[in-house]
Amino acid sequence: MTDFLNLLVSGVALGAQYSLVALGFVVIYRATGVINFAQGGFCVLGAYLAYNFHNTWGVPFYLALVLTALAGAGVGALVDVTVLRRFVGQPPFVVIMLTIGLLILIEQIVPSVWGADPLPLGDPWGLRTVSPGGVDIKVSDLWTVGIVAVVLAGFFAFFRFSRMGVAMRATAVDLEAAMAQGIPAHRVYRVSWSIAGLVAALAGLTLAAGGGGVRLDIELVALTAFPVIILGGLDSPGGAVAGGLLIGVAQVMSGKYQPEHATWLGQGFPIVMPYVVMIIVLLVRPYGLFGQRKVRRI
Amino acid sequence: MARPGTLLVTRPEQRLRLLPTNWYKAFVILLAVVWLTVPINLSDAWLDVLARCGVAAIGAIGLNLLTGYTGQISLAHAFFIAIGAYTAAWLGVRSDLPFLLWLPATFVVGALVGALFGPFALRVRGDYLAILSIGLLYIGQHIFVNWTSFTGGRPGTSTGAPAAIGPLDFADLNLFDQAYSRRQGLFWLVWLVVAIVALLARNIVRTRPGRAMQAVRDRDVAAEVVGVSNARYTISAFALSSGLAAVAGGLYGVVALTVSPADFGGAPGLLLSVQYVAMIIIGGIGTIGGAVAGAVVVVAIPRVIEQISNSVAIPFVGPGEPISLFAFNNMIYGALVIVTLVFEPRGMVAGWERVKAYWRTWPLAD
Amino acid sequence: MEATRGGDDGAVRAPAEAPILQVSNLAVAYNESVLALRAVSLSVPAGAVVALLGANGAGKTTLLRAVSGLLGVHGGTVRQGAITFDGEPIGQAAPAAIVKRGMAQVMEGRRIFGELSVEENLRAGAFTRRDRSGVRDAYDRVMEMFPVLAERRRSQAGLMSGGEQQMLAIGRALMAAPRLLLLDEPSLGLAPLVVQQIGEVIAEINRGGVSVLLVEQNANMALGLAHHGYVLETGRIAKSGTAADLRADSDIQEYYLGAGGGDGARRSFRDLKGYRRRTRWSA
Amino acid sequence: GGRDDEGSKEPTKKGAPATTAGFDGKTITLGVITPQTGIASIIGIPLTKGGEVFFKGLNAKGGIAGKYPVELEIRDSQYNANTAQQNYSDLRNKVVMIEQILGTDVTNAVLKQMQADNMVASPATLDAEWVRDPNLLPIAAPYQIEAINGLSYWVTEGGGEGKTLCALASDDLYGEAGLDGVEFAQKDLDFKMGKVVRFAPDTSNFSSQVQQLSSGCDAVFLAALPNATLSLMGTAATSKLDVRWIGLAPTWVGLLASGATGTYLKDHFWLAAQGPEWGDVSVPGMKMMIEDQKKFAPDQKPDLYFAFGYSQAFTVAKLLEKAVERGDLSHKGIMDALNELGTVDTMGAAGSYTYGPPEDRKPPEETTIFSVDPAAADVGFLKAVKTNYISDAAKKFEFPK
Amino acid sequence: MSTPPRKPAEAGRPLLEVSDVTLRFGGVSALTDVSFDVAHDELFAVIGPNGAGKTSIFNCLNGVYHPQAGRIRLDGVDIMGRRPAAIAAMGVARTFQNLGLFTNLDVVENLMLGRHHLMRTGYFAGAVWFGRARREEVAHRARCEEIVELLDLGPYRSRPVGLVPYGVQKRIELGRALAMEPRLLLLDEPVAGMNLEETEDMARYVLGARHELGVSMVLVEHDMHLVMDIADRVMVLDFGQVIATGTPAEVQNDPAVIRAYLGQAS
Ligand SMILES: Nc1ncnc2c1ncn2[C@@H]1O[C@H](COP(=O)(O)OP(=O)(O)OP(=O)(O)O)[C@@H](O)[C@H]1O
Ligand SMILES: Nc1ncnc2c1ncn2[C@@H]1O[C@H](COP(=O)(O)OP(=O)(O)OP(=O)(O)O)[C@@H](O)[C@H]1O
Ligand SMILES: [Mg+2]
Ligand SMILES: [Mg+2]
Repeated sequence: MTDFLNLLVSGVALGAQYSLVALGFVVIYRATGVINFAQGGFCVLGAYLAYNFHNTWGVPFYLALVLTALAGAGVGALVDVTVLRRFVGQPPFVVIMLTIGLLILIEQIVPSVWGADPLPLGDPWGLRTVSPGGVDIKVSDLWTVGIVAVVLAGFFAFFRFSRMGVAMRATAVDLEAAMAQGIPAHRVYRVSWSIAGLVAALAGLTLAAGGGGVRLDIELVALTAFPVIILGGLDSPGGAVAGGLLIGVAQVMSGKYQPEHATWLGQGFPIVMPYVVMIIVLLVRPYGLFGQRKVRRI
Repeated sequence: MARPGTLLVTRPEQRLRLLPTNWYKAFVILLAVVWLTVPINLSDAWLDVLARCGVAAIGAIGLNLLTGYTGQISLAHAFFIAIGAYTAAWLGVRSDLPFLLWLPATFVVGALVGALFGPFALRVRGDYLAILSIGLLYIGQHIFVNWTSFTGGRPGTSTGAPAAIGPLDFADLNLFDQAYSRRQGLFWLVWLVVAIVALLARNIVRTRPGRAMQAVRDRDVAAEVVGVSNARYTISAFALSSGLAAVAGGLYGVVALTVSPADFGGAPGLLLSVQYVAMIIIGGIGTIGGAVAGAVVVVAIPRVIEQISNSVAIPFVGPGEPISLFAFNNMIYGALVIVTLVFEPRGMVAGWERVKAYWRTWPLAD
Repeated sequence: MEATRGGDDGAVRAPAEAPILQVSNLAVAYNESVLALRAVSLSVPAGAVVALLGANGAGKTTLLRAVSGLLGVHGGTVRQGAITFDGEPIGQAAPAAIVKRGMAQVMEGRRIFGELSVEENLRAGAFTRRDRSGVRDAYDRVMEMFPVLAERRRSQAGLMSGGEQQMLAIGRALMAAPRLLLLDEPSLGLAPLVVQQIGEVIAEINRGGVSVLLVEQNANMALGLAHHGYVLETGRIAKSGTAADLRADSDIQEYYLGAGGGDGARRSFRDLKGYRRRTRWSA
Repeated sequence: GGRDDEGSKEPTKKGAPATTAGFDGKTITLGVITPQTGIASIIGIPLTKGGEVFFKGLNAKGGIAGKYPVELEIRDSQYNANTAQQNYSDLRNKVVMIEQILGTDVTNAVLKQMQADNMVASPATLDAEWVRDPNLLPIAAPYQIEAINGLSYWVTEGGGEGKTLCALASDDLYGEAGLDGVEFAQKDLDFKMGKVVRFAPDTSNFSSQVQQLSSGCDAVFLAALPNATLSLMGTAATSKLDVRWIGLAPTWVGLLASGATGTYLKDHFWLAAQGPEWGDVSVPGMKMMIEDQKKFAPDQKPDLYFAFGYSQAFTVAKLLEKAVERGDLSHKGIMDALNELGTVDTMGAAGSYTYGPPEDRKPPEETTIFSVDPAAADVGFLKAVKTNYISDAAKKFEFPK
Repeated sequence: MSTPPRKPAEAGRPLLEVSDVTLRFGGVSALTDVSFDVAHDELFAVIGPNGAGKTSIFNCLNGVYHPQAGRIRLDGVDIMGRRPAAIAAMGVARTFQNLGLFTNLDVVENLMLGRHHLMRTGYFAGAVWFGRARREEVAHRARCEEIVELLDLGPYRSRPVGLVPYGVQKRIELGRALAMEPRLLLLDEPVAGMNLEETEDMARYVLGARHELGVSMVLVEHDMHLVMDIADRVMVLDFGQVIATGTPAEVQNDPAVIRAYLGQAS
């Protein structure tokens, strides 16, 4: 039983990391209708920035956490101002390609600045655990879950109460009509890229914390987040979190139980598993668990 | 502004010419001459790059039929390329079928597998479909790794299938007492196939099935209402596109001699698929010529950058400098993608049209 | 429908002198090649309703795009001329900035946000406003004006019928509490009763001091509401004058109102077969 | 152009070798196909550096046979099979041989073409199946041997006798090679076999695997790559998994020694790898390397891959010397030289490898067992517990013909 | 002045029979027990307030919506549950209230798509070009050119239709529907956004098509002058229910219709 609970806890922790990455995708998608392939790059950049704040410049960790988030937002805004704003109104395809170009750039800039070797983040959480009722929970995971909760709450408040919330969605649906309502598309995009950058930086930091290390392959988590965002629904923050948790838990569970009970599924099945779950869910609900159906009326 | 030539059009047939003006005819003749002479004048290394460009061009034409013309976004192209490569290994290498049999058979197998995926596209749309198709890459990798009898598992399998058309063996070409290298021969072969595929694709898109695909892209419900079956054209576009991907895969096998899941599955597969998307976007979405041009650029540019940066000194770049030459090459590549899009978001073909329009209206343009 | 008010009707505020919108000598080209407007001048006096008539493709929508700063989205550019709003040039301003200064529009083709609910559409319309109570009042008024919308507050706007969407588009523009309202065929696809109602709404808004530039194919309604009118023909202003003048114009009657302008003399659509149109007034 | 300008002009017997692809009569050019960017560059960069440093040292002494300096043409494979093939096409007429190629998939991808070209390459991967490949010049003990030595050390000197061994291996050729070794060792050594867990190479969360190993294992054999090991050891340390880890060389990365993971590894981890402890100048091969490193790459931190690259270059130089001696630096000439090469002694750095005709080749059998010391930055946190250890079991291992 | 409305053809069964069609979306009843017939060669109009369900009827007729109950027959054949493409192939064409053109294609290509179901070229023949594909292209293009001529679309013929003015797009829609050579033509607000002159043009095209091709039509329109002038019979819907059916004159004077839809004007 504790085995199972332990697995569940690790699954939730993994899921929380996925969720955080996925939330970054969701903002951009909601505002621009674009899947941001550079999101993983932003995460990596966030992790390295955290390293700089804490290790190189000696900022206390929790302050570094805040600064990293802000710096992440700055990176998002910078990318928007330098490149993306030229693409307001271009078809999503082009912007997606652009984010791929950005990813290629970030992938090269990071090792050029920090080197290719993994670096220690030096977070106070480390491998510390708490063990309520015999279940080991990593402190860093608790923090990750906490950060996810805060970000999610922030998202809800933002989309519910801020004018920007509606403005973002309106912009994504019909840019021209949104501009005609006085919605400043440039600002909407800048805000959403900043938020995406902020969330990504936090995601990068949590991925590097807890002994993971600041390393280039943090970027790969973004790949795993693809099924997560689709599963929850591309435009749904709640869905991102639900999808993240679902996939996290399913992956950890299948890692343990598939080799024991379903060997016929072949070696390395847990890696494929998120995609299998995703495909099954999509066949039942083509817009994910919480995604909004595209309106099509004639 | 209408082109002066079109003013003289009097019968509908005249609008249907593939090469409406003498300029086009001259251009095609020029291409043929280039095709014939390039292998004589380029090094084997570049011929290899160009053969890969040609392989990519076939795949990109396929993807453009699906994405550019039918509006279905797929990132599973690498998967279908893999299907082609493995099928070619099976039919061409292990069963030793001749080129003129195994290549079309590869198309058929790819098309069948693609058609199986088509129904997913009817249910799941747009970006959701794109990511669903990534799932296919991972599941594909899983299959390729585990189904060892067909794929050779992780180490992969030999794919040097026969490349002879009748007495002409392009892998070992001897013509008029002159021997040509494998890479020369393969250049001729691959680009011959590119030309044929491009012509067939061009014909498809300008006739009934092609129009139907575009109708589905522009407005699927309306298409259905005017009598264009969404299901039929979406599925057949998938079949067509994956069939061509498979042909590309088969030829890739001939060029590469060996394939393994490391070429196509999971993350490398995603990278490859993304490259194909890059080809059609950078070349020009919804045009056959754009797909070919995009393929050449996307495949060859990294090599060109490599050659250039190897021979010029760049500040801050190189051994002992902050930026390694290799990182720099990739940065340039990324920057080129971005700059191209900034300059011409609709791709090279659109840029070309713009240049043409400029010259046509030249005395008037300001 | 019957024209209820004219320019000389006492019920409508007399337009003040200074134009709120002034378009002078405007030329617009699309894609650097198609000239859609050539030397168009037009002005909307503060507090006035100005009607803009014209055949399909005359350039009416283009003119509104130029005024609201949305030309760029369509690959259009202003080749020459100037546009001033409230005396200040707005030729280079961003659409959002223009709306913020007090201009709202009903766009051609409705362009409601299909995936948003009716309520969210209206909230988006009020984006530039900060006064919460004002927004709430405007919201209540729209709901009162179009009870259908109130019924379907939470449903996705894109699923509603064409006419319902048109009502939403109008409601959304009203949420911005503009000083100048641009209407691109507001009566499009609306039932006769609703068209009548829209006419009343426009008049009422105008009484509240809002200037209106009205593009309409329903010339009867448009000239009934307007003080001034312009007729656009292949990118040029072909005619202009007070609404009463225009209604009396024989060309206008022929092409927009139905021969004679009155009800009795209207040609039946059944008898068109042999009918030969008079040559156009413009070159 | 266009023709394969392969094939040297008239092999001059025993005289100066004729000019050929990659040899202009003065300088010998070698190719390198290795990840210089991307995630795998953690390995590729130091590996290449090691080779470069060796050749700088050699060139300072005049070069191969004292007269032919060596140049490296480095191509970035990005660890991608497709790119590597193009790298190879680019290099094949510019180089005498491939001095280093990294990655099993990458090597597989170009092997066919190399056969067609008679090209020789030295893979930086320790797969046993390559021992008998006529086109390849592997160095050091293959993974199987590393595994057998590691386990043998555990059983004979590490208190593992009669205990249960589990295994955690990445689901690829490398993992398979490791497990081959485990299987072989099991026949010869006194330990019980517990669970064998395999994981997909891109796994990033190891909680389920760690939990599977949490009962019934005294030791766990590990075949993973650095990024996986990082995640894995974090989880293992958090779960306080009390087992003895025995990892193959590629599991290691310096970051493992930092923080709480380091503390855990200090007590729980042995690394079975080739070569002596960094800076152990009592071993002549290491002494030579350290001297060159101080001279040509003073900033280089202790690094297993650097040392490997250095030894690899050392071996390649021996092959080239043989080829020069035979007077033929053509691709075919190098193949022939490889068949005649005989034993290359790396002076303790990576064992003695007997080359020659494929069927007679015999890899070295020595493996060094390292333990982790988080305080010992000067040796790259790896202390040799047993240097160049050869187990009896390893001697019995037969390589597939 | 106006010719008397044409009598619905007595002989034989009607072309279209709609009986007791009911359509619901969640809680919203879009149509409740709607029944009507359209005779061969008849021009049948459907009017009603916004949201009454007019477009929904069209959507049911060509298979876009699937009513929960009722029956729809075309020439005696039950077409309920068939796919839109199949119904189109049976000769039902339509124009869309919100425009359903293929925006990136030019005018002729749009019209050619109307002829899709009349052509046979498949992928293979298309790819080969010589033979059937070429023959069909030539023949059908010629027909489309006639329609271009008829509807005065010449000036726009090779522009992507997304860039032509709204009113012209409506004309292209009509053209595409005519290109389908339908038996039954469904027109959804064909003159919305047109001035009087253009409305007259459109009326001429519609009446001309009816005369020359003998198509039956169902017309949905808010322009009462047009409806009352050219329709043979009119059905009035309100909240998804039929509140009146009859000749224009009958309907125009029906108090329920005036209250729900027309108002005092007209
Ligand atoms: N995006 C565009 N690109 C190119 N040409 C355009 C574009 N939009 C409009 N045009 C052209 O500009 C001219 C004016 O079009 P506009 O839409 O302004 O007409 P309109 O008066 O609003 O017509 P309607 O009554 O049909 O709405 C037309 O000839 C049209 O083809
Ligand atoms: N797909 C749908 N989902 C939900 N509700 C729908 C859908 N289609 C139609 N409706 C509803 O059914 C009712 C009838 O709509 P319909 O479009 O048929 O009206 P209409 O008579 O054509 O109106 P208009 O004159 O405004 O075009 C409307 O209230 C509409 O909101
Ligand atoms: Mg307009
Ligand atoms: Mg309708």
